Amino acid sequence: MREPTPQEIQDGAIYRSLGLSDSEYERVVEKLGRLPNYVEAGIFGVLWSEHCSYKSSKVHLRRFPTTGQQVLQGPGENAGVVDIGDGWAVAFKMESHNHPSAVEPYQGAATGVGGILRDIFTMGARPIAFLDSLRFGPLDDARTRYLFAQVVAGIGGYGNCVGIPTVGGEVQFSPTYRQNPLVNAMCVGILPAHGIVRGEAKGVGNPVFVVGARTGRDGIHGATFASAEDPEEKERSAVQVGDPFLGKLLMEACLELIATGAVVGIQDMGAAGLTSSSAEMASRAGGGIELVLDRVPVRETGMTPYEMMLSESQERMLVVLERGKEEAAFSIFRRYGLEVADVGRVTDDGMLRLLWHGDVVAEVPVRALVDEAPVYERPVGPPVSPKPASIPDPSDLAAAWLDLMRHPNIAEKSWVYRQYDTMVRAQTALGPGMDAALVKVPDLDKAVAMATDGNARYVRLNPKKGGAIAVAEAARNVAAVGARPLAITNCLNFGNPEKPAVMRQLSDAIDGMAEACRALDTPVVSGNVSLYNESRGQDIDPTPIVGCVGVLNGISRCMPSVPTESRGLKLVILGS
Amino acid sequence: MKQFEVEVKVWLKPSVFDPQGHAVHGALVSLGFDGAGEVRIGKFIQMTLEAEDEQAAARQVDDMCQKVLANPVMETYAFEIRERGQ
Amino acid sequence: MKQFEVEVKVWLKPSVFDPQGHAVHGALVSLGFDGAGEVRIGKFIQMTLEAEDEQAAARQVDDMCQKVLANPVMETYAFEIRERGQ
Amino acid sequence: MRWAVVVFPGSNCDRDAEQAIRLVTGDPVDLVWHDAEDLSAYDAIVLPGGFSYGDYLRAGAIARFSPAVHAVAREAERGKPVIGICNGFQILTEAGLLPGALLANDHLQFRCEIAQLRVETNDSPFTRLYEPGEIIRIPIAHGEGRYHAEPEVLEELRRAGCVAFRYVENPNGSVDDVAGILNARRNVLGLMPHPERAVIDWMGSEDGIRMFQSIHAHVEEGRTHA
Ligand SMILES: Nc1ncnc2c1ncn2[C@@H]1O[C@H](COP(=O)(O)OP(=O)(O)O)[C@@H](O)[C@H]1O
Repeated sequence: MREPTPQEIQDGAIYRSLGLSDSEYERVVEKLGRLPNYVEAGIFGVLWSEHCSYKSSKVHLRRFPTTGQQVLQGPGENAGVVDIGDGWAVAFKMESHNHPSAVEPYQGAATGVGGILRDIFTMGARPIAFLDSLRFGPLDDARTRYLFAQVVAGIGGYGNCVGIPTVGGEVQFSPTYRQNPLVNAMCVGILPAHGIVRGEAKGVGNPVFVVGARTGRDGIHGATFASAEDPEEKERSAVQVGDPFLGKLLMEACLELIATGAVVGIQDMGAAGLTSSSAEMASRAGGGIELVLDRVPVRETGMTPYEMMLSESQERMLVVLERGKEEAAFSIFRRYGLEVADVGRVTDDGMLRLLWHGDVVAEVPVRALVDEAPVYERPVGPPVSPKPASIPDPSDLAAAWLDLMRHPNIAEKSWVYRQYDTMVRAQTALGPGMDAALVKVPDLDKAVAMATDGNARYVRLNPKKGGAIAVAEAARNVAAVGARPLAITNCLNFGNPEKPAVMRQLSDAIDGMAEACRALDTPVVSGNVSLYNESRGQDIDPTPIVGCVGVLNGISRCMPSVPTESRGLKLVILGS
Repeated sequence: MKQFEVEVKVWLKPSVFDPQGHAVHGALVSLGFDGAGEVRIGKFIQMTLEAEDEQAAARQVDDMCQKVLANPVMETYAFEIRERGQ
Repeated sequence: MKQFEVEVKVWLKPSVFDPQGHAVHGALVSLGFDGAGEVRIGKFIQMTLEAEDEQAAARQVDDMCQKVLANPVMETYAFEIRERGQ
Repeated sequence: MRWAVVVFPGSNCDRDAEQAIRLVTGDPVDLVWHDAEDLSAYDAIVLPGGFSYGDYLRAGAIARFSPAVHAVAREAERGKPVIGICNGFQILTEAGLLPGALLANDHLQFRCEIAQLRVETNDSPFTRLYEPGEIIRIPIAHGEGRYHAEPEVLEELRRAGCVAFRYVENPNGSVDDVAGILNARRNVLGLMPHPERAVIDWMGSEDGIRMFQSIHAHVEEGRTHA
């Protein structure tokens, strides 16, 4: 397949199939001062996508409180970090994998877990726990049962194998998610408070490495295959397959490497792989980066620069090492049987430059790609307050109670969590089934508490209050096991942002969450936005999920939700 | 009605990464089977089937593959049918 | 050296219960494939192999099966070898 | 005495085992990489849980070719206690150091919970501090824990008293409720449950403590008698 020329991209509006709107394309041309070639247009397309640039949500996210005494790293890095005292800190983040999970539920969920895991250990933190927040349609539907079973198996499949316990989460069923399930995964890790590693490509001349899996054609967006005759050809290119075994080796090797002090910057190659990792690392350092694509280890023959830059092959990292310390790094990777390739170097000219067969095949300013990505103030509709459905008083209270207890949203969730290894690492003091999970910090009399919560029905009825309730509930659950809530992460799962009504939900929910965060002194240190959760024009109910992390000093002060001896105890209701 | 023996092979499409095959390849090479190239691991399904005739059996098996035995998002399949006792 | 394409089938011995085959059988019947009898699920392994000649290739594959690809406690295997491009 | 915990690529309960041994016995423990060819310096060897080589193909199938497993076989031959936990059990059966095989759970799901086990014998270096018939609570966490052996093999295990633990409620379809077995010489134990996850009160059970104490006592006694 011949790649279209810059002129053809413009004349045939081919940029649209690469994810750029007409005005965005014009903006690219303006930034470059010339027409972008195919690789360049593809790079702008992914980096300016909603997923990478947060172009619709950015202006609203700024209203979250993100600072506090406890915050060591706020939003903008691979994960947020908070201080838990005694020289230790916790890194955590939540991420969505909704769309991939709808296409291939096992792999979609598994690669979601793998991705969030890498975000945590790139901070220099040893991962200690996963949580998962899931939403599906009602279970009376065979397709839903399949999605549910496969998603749970996929989360377990990855988490169990890498040896990080899945200690909590939630799952709810509602018709609003029938065509659009939600799969949000959170990972928590611990690190020395002074040991934070950032995703920065610093130090002109430092070498840049690709570590881990080889690059294949997985996850390259339909565009490349658009001309293929076989319609399935398009489909298959989207499926990414996770390799938890390799993920585990990569984690151990990277943590060992970081401990040597040789790492200048490190980042997971997540969405948009090599493109986003290289551009973002260069952007954070305020410099440039040059990659020689011929040196990227590939899994398939005949891969083009475009395909290499956009591949979403899993279990790959981009690492900038301090010059002269390469040998130590290589010996670590060799021991774990991992492939390492020197693919480029850090520059100071502010450009992302790609070389291929000796030619420059792309040369674009990093600032234009990342910092100057479009930001939209999308129209926000008027507030709506849908009338709550009126529910008649049940005639038979006992039967109604049983119906409630039977409902999958309320019934106990052990069918889910007994498929997860909840105890590996042997630090789980409270696993699933409690208000919050509690995971010990090895060798310290200290534990990290964590919980995820969100209730879309509340948010639909009143986005602001619903958002606030999600934060309050997660914080309350953390407090209920005896821990002090410190900060939150979140995943904002909403519908189509081009609809003013959806933007109103998003904006108000953020305001409500922000207000609760300020009141509880639990700033937002990381998060993720998933928009366009819709099918056939129908948006999902607004579903912000909150993950709260807290600290408990003194493991003996841990409060299980169920007293071991209950007879004769008094029952008290606290609050209004 | 006739009895058939069915053998179905299911394998991953070429562009889908196969971590299992990858690990097994590594093991084979480290055991000294240097000549081993790419390894891909799929499923081998054996089944008995009652059907009118071979054509009806083939139609059913193809249907089964598409619906249950293979995952069309990632896999391809092929099958063989033999009448029992033949 | 010649290039061979190898296909290995590995399946459970009859005395070993196969829950996956059992579950798939249940799924098939519930979808209306009433004629489906017992279902057994094994592995289908594809590999490329470089060897002197077909005999050498067969010897190697048999060795691989006995050592790695199948576990004789519970499995049986069979394989086919084809020279590439033939 | 000195313990070795063998670490394979993909092991993930290696540090857990190390933590439990240190805590329970106070003995020195080395995490030994799978390429170690000589384990003669150790008095007891642990093959920990996890997913060695991703458990691809079959659990334990690839790990059994590691140099360390050959070394384990040699030390077992010399009568040293070897314990394979979960993935370690799978590796021991794949390596032929224990009879039978471990297959996918009959319900096809991974299962993690605290299981009740009946101690079937205390005539072994691993169980001497338990009472025969005693019920203990030890966590399980596996997807491929269904023990399988041909009838004559099973009969021999029973006859020789080599079934060390049985599940009170079979969680995976294991034949004869087998949770752990000994080799004929009784110095190699393989079990699916994780004793290293039951050694501190907040873990939900402390019934694993005596397993590590048993091994420690066995080795130290052998030493004073030698
Ligand atoms: N998807 C899941 N993954 C892990 N644990 C879960 C999941 N869903 C529910 N749980 C666990 O089950 C328990 C009860 O869940 P849930 O019914 O949502 O409780 P609540 O309404 O009190 O939050 C919680 O402790 C939670 O951690």
